[in-house]
Amino acid sequence: MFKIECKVDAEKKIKIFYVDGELDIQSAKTLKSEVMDLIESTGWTYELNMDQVAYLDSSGLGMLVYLKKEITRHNGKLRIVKLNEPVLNVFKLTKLDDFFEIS
Amino acid sequence: MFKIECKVDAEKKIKIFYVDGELDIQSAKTLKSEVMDLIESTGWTYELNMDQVAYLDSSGLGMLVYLKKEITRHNGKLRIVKLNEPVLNVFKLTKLDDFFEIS
Amino acid sequence: MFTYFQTIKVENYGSKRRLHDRIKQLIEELPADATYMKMHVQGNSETLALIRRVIVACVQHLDLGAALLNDIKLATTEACTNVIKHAYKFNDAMSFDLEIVTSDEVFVVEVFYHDPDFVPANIPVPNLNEIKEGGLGVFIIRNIMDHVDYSTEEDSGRVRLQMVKILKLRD
Amino acid sequence: MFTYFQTIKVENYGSKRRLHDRIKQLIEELPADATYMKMHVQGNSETLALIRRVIVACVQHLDLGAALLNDIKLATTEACTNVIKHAYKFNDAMSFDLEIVTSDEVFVVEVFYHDPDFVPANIPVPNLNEIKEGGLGVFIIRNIMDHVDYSTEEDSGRVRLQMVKILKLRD
Ligand SMILES: Nc1ncnc2c1ncn2[C@@H]1O[C@H](COP(=O)(O)OP(=O)(O)O)[C@@H](O)[C@H]1O
Ligand SMILES: Nc1ncnc2c1ncn2[C@@H]1O[C@H](COP(=O)(O)OP(=O)(O)O)[C@@H](O)[C@H]1O
Repeated sequence: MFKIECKVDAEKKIKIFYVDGELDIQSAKTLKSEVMDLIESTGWTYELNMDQVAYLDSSGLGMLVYLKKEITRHNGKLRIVKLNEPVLNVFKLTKLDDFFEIS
Repeated sequence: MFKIECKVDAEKKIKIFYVDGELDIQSAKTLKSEVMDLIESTGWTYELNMDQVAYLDSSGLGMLVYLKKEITRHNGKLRIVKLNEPVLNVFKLTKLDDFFEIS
Repeated sequence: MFTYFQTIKVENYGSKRRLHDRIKQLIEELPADATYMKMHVQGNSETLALIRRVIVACVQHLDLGAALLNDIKLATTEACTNVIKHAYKFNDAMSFDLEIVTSDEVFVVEVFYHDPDFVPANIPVPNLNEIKEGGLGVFIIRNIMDHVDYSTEEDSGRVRLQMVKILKLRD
Repeated sequence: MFTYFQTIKVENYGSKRRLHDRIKQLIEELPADATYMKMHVQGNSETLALIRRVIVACVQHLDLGAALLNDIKLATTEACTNVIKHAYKFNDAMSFDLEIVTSDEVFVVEVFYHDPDFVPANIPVPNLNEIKEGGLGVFIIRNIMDHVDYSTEEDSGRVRLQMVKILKLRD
């Protein structure tokens, strides 16, 4: 069971994605296409709320790298928030905790 | 993980057992000895609160039949409350829903 | 609260014979994408919780709902409890095997164990009007599964208990 | 929040050679009460969630705690993802096998699959300073498991990936 909800704040130009489930190769594809469909032409911030994500692997990380590059190409910003400890550990292990803006 | 907690109301002569976990042959033994240790000589009510029991099988039922007989022998009453649907179904299937005082 | 999935009972299927033929066919013609799981476990009662957890994993994967989950957990635990209690008399140096085969159509659980003295036909049918502390396990299994079959290998003393739950019928 | 169980790393064990000898010995001398689990599953990405659920069942049974659970889930998923992606190129008519063996001392996961062209020595080591979208799976496996071994059978094209987590050491 993998779910994504998106809240848009048009004034502040923020889209918040609430991700719920395990991020493996299957769900990573889903998340990627959901976010890609909602990327605006310029200047928006995209926040991934990972509070309900207890599992993430290299397929999930790869998808996040791709998203960050795409969003940057559209002059946007990607923010990843509320990482759980096991998920944060995967970022640290692969030294991607510096590349991403996480909190 | 199987846990039992017991609350005693000496005035009303009631002991309430909060059972938490799955009732199979292993945990049934535990529950049986816990209750047996606390049976008073006469006139008490013993309530098993099964709110946190999502699984019960014939070993659990057999233990309850034994307890009911023992408690009756000590002029006590056994009351079983807060049965979940899957657990209640096992009582019904074996026609023991009439034998026990359940609610 | 619980969605009971339609499981095929004799009533819905003409005769017991026909239902069993259909089940046999279903098991023999398992689709290529069936999932097989085999476990080799110790014959002690701690194992029962592990087995239920594995059943939960399989059932959740098939997205079968709480009622079917409970039936399959219950039947499997009853079966394994009997192995531990009757066949192995709580000697936990003994071990047994469990096989779970699932497809979209059937959920099959098989328990393999050693009991040269076991005669399935001798399992008593309980009288539900007499309240006793035991004798309900096999009754429960037979009542909640769609197909239950004990078979014994005389030479080796190996017993196979096969339990089948039909999830949906083809054609 | 997470209790990291002491797993034995090279540092604590003198040399890599000695650690590996110890691990080999541990696996070869599995106690009689070890639990074995075998799965035969389809090579599609839906299977990964089922496999994680079975891992959860085994880990909870051993009462190992969240950190070890996550490591074993992660390494196993990475391994199976590679089978599906690289060996089978997302052809889900293919299937593979998984074996889990656990005792008080070790948690062993083995993945068996078909890939006649696979040369384990050719797996690139990633440069973590270059940010790329891939190439981290095997790195993760090697970093979180205590022992990782790829072996190939030339004739059959069968590959075995063995991953071991040590739970505690006998002396
Ligand atoms: N696996 C088995 N091996 C040997 N005997 C068995 C087995 N399963 C059931 N039996 C016999 O059938 C009887 C009924 O079993 P069951 O309905 O599970 O109730 P109980 O275990 O409470 O006696 C048992 O008492 C036993 O004699
Ligand atoms: N099971 C496998 N079969 C064939 N090739 C593999 C397998 N596992 C890994 N590889 C090779 O090793 C490389 C690195 O794998 P990995 O670290 O998992 O990263 P990624 O899968 O993102 O490429 C792969 O690109 C592939 O060439």
